[in-house]
Amino acid sequence: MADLTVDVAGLRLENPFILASGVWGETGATLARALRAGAAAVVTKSVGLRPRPGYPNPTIVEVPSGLINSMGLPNPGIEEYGAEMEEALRPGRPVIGSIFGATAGEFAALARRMERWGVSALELNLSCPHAKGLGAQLGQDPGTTKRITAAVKAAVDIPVFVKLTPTVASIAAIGRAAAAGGADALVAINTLKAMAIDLDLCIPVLGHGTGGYSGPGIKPVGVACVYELFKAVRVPLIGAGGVSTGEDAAEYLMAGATALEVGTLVLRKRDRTFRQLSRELARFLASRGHRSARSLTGRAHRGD
Amino acid sequence: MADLTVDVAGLRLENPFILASGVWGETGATLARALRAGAAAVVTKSVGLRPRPGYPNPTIVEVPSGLINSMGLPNPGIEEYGAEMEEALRPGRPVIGSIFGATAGEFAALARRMERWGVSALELNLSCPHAKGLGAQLGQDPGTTKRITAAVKAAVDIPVFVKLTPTVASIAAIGRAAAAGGADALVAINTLKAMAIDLDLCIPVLGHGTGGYSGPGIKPVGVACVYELFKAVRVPLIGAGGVSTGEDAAEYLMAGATALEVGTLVLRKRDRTFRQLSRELARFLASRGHRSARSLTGRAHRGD
Amino acid sequence: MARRLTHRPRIVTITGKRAETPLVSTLRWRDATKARPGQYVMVWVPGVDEVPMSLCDIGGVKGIAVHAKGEATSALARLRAGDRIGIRGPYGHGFRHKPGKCLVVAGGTGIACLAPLVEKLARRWPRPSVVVGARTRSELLFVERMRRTGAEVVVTTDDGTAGRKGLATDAAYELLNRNRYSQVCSCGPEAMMRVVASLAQCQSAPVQLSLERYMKCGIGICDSCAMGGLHICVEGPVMDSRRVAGLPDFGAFRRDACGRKERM
Amino acid sequence: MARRLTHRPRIVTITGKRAETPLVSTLRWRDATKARPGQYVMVWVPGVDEVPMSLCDIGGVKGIAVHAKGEATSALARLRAGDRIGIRGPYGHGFRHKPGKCLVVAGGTGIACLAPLVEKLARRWPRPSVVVGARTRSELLFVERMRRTGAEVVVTTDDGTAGRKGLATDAAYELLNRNRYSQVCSCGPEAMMRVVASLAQCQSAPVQLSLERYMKCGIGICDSCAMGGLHICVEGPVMDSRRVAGLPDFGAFRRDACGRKERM
Ligand SMILES: Cc1cc2nc3c(=O)[nH]c(=O)nc-3n(C[C@H](O)[C@H](O)[C@H](O)COP(=O)(O)OP(=O)(O)OC[C@H]3O[C@@H](n4cnc5c(N)ncnc54)[C@H](O)[C@@H]3O)c2cc1C
Ligand SMILES: Cc1cc2nc3c(=O)[nH]c(=O)nc-3n(C[C@H](O)[C@H](O)[C@H](O)COP(=O)(O)OP(=O)(O)OC[C@H]3O[C@@H](n4cnc5c(N)ncnc54)[C@H](O)[C@@H]3O)c2cc1C
Ligand SMILES: Cc1cc2nc3c(=O)[nH]c(=O)nc-3n(C[C@H](O)[C@H](O)[C@H](O)COP(=O)(O)O)c2cc1C
Ligand SMILES: Cc1cc2nc3c(=O)[nH]c(=O)nc-3n(C[C@H](O)[C@H](O)[C@H](O)COP(=O)(O)O)c2cc1C
Ligand code: FES
Ligand code: FES
Repeated sequence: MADLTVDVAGLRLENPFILASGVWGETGATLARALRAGAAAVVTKSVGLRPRPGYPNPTIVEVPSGLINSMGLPNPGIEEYGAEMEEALRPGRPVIGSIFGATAGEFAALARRMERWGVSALELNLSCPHAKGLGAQLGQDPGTTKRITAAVKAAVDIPVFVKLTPTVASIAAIGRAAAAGGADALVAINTLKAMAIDLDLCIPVLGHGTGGYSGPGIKPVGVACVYELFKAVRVPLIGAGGVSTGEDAAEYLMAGATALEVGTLVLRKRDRTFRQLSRELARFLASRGHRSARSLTGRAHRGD
Repeated sequence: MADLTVDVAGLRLENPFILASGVWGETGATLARALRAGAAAVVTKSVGLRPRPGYPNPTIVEVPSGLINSMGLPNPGIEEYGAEMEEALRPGRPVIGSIFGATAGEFAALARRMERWGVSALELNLSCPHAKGLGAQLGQDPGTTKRITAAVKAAVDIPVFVKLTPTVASIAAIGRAAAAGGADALVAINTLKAMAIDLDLCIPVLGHGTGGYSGPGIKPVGVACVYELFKAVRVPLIGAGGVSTGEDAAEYLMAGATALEVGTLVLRKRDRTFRQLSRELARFLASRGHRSARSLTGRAHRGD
Repeated sequence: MARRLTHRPRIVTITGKRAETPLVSTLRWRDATKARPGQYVMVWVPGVDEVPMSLCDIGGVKGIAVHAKGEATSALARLRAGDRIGIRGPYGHGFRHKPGKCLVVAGGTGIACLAPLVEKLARRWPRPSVVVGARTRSELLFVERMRRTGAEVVVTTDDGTAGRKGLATDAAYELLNRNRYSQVCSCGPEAMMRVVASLAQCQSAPVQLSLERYMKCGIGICDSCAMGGLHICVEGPVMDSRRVAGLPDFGAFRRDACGRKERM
Repeated sequence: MARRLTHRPRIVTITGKRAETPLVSTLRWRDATKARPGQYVMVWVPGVDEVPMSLCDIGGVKGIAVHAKGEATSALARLRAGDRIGIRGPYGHGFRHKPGKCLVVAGGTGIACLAPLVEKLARRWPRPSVVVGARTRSELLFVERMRRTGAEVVVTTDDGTAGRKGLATDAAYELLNRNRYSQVCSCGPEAMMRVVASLAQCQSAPVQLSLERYMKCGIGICDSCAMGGLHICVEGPVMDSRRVAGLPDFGAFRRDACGRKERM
């Protein structure tokens, strides 16, 4: 059987599949459930300094090729999240702490707290497409990206991942800035800004108007981003966006990813998500004579 | 029967459906075919100063929710295109000339030529996602967008449309720049940068590597862009991206569009594309008691 | 023309509106979707909010019983026939009904999700027993509706203004002593359901409880309704009491829109 | 696991390769897709190009006859059994065959797309007539294969090194005078096909011609193969001669990769 283990910036993972931030991640018990269901690691919901209720419902709407969500970064605040982390850590697998803030100082403070709560790595949300002054609005600027990354790196000893938005002129430029700031890995992509309008009521379905588009429809964009980042930087990449089958995972790996984050698929597959992906990827590797998931990383660049 | 006529920057259209650039548009006879098949207007293939063969094949690959193309702006050059225009103009409906160049001067020269060939309006391609130093690489910068738009406006008397890329931090900022340059209408969106990798050969399918993603999978992104532009500028908007049914068209209209460009749908519907869209939109309008397509424009903003 | 998407609100027009109690009104609309007793829908009040509501009618006409307590429910209660709302669902697990005599214990608006179950059960023998409890006479909901089913209906009010004075659990205790039940179904405050579940243990009848938690997505991904790693929106709202009993939050904690835990 | 996409190359392994003439080799692969005589595929030579090729074998083993003339075709001709290529299609309209006697006129590699048709036609009565023309003996393709079908085969070479000296159209003229044909099918240089079409007019037999134009997408959207508003990739490559005759470019102009018109 093909070897599925991978290593991302020192994190040894049993398989390349990580639960993406914001799905199943508001409570520690659900994170633990994902780990027990075969996720090699999980990313917490993005957590900020203070409790935040998020945007008004509806916060989710289906489109033919995915979902649009405008959760609006609801979270209980970093202090309360400590209790969730206790539960999340119980299965003994890596938990990655996602954080968001408005300034480099906020990010550093959150990072220190998350480190104390026991996460194995941090993920900086510089990419949420619908929160004013947060997320993508920071991560669209190379200077800000570098500054925040450097501030967090200086504040903690654990690896720091930076999660990028595809809604920029050049994701390679942002990736280089994050790498220059000391990022240990880059995660691409967060959701694309999108919207759905109700045709009977003639108003946007989501309470917030626009939201973030995830699921199968964004995979071609995510693969291109990972491919471009692989050419631009020398840090490991975590692919995300529409991973729904082992073959999708293989495509991201070939583009340059070392591991994958998976979100929207959990809607359809629930607890089967991660074991099924591992099984499918293993079957893919075996059928094509590849010995390991690792060996696929960046394969599509061989001819460059 | 509901009134489908619309007016875009002085162009009176029998229905809101326009053939998008690059689909069926390399030759004048095919543009005429689209007009005879019910398109209210057509946009030519993007034409440059000199003949250009485009990128190596494969230049097109299907994905589950659309197509990725890397045609690479093939065109016979503006001089030869005059002969095509003669044929395109035969049905007597508006032909919109799409042009691309590397500098404001090139755009102005092309615009003058297109005007001489008899187009009713110009569309500036500041948005092709895969051509170096052209298209999106210009349209991602507000200053360049404004400068090129202004140069073309100064060169011609016909309306000037600017076609925008969604691959920017803020499409509203680019839209405002185009409007400040004098754009008479904005077209949103061009394709999203994307890619597909062959899982057997472990190489990108497209000869050029990355390409532009079109079709149903990009509609939620296009609708959000039109919605944001409607809030940002006071010029008419032409929606594009994944329009496949009359309901899709209605959604774009409600978001703020006055007319629609349609590309990828032509793959499946051929000559039926435009009449079917008109029929479906008319049926939608009638079923919801709307009197005209026009009356839908911007409806989703009423509650703002 | 386009394919119907499961997780997208479909717009329906309210065909009927009735004030059932000073605080509770029912809204009804035509809707051919299949539903089981105990399932809920996400109700979009345009421009206001989208909130979970149990279906109190599950046939070709669907209905909800709205207890106006905040912005969304008050907006819902202000709607009239002809107004439009958006509906996603029915979602979640409803009540499974097995052959045999059933005890139904409802507290407050809890009767809303139990009413369709009683109507279903009462069509066959043996007739079910139904406890309808409320704080006071004016808050009693669906008592006539329950009587019409032919079920044995026991009404309780905390203040004795109607039926028996006392708690619904008191009546449940007596019924459990008097009859043999092959299952117990309950919906109401968690403190009440906790008692119902422990009372029923002596008869070793399986107990199904309908839970309420803060819901956003309704489809098991946002985690806002999570209790001990289970999503009430998908794995509930109706759950077996043995499963519920293992959840430390049951009867003790709930979460707010931020995901903060708060004492009930 | 994922659904097969129609317009995405599927990777096949070449199972057989044969040099048919000094310039033409055939490549074969196993492929269960349904195909009709006259259809073509888009052949992806990884790292090089993707080019249209008529199918010269349309059964469970598919084949193409490659005339090496440029980068892509030379790369194809260098491939060997075991090598992999990508295939999209079969695409386009093939030959419709009606009952009755058929005249088939092939010039050069044009016989590649006609061979499967002849094999199909020869299985029933009346036997078809086939003209196989080439400039010289060494460039003659599939003559033996055509003879084996039982069809009446007439070979012509421009220089008389094999068969009749002269043009394929000369032989076609004689056959048309000698026999009554209910249809004529032809593939080869457009100048030749133009003559075939006008010769056949006297018999008022419908004529089907297989055209070649510069193709990129193969699916009727990029417009690079357009002729008078028709897409040869979709509405062709096989078309009725009456339709073709109306196209001003036929036999006169073609377009290059830029879409520039050039004299043939
Ligand atoms: C499965 C389920 C079925 C329900 N069935 C009914 C019913 O049949 N009839 C009925 O009147 N009520 C029902 N509710 C409760 C109803 O959803 C809330 O009362 C309503 O959402 C309150 O919204 P508001 O804006 O009016 O009040 P707010 O002022 O916003 O809040 C009032 C209280 O309602 C709770 N609440 C607010 N929003 C939500 C939400 N999105 N999800 C859950 N709780 C929320 C809050 O915790 C708060 O304590 C049900 C809830 C669930 C989870
Ligand atoms: C429907 C159809 C069926 C064909 N069937 C066969 C066949 O069975 N056997 C065979 O050997 N050839 C066939 N061809 C022609 C073949 O596609 C071209 O010879 C080939 O593409 C040349 O590529 P190259 O790189 O080798 O040559 P290049 O050096 O690139 O060009 C040589 C010539 O081929 C033409 N050509 C180049 N690329 C294309 C293209 N993408 N589409 C069409 N023409 C092109 C050019 O106009 C040029 O004149 C067919 C073409 C079409 C349209
Ligand atoms: C409901 C929902 C909530 C999300 N919340 C967050 C979040 O809090 N922080 C974040 O970085 N990404 C968030 N995301 C984005 C995902 O982590 C992921 O990047 C994206 O959904 C693409 O992956 P997918 O297509 O597998 O879902 C959220 C996605 C969804 C669907
Ligand atoms: C094959 C193809 C070629 C295209 N070429 C051009 C082009 O030359 N210029 C341009 O502005 N847009 C071009 N586009 C983009 C379309 O005009 C349109 O903006 C995009 O495809 C989104 O619309 P759709 O989803 O309806 O196809 C092309 C699209 C396709 C599919
Ligand atoms: S409401 Fe989102 S997971 Fe239950
Ligand atoms: S090859 Fe693209 S339209 Fe025919």
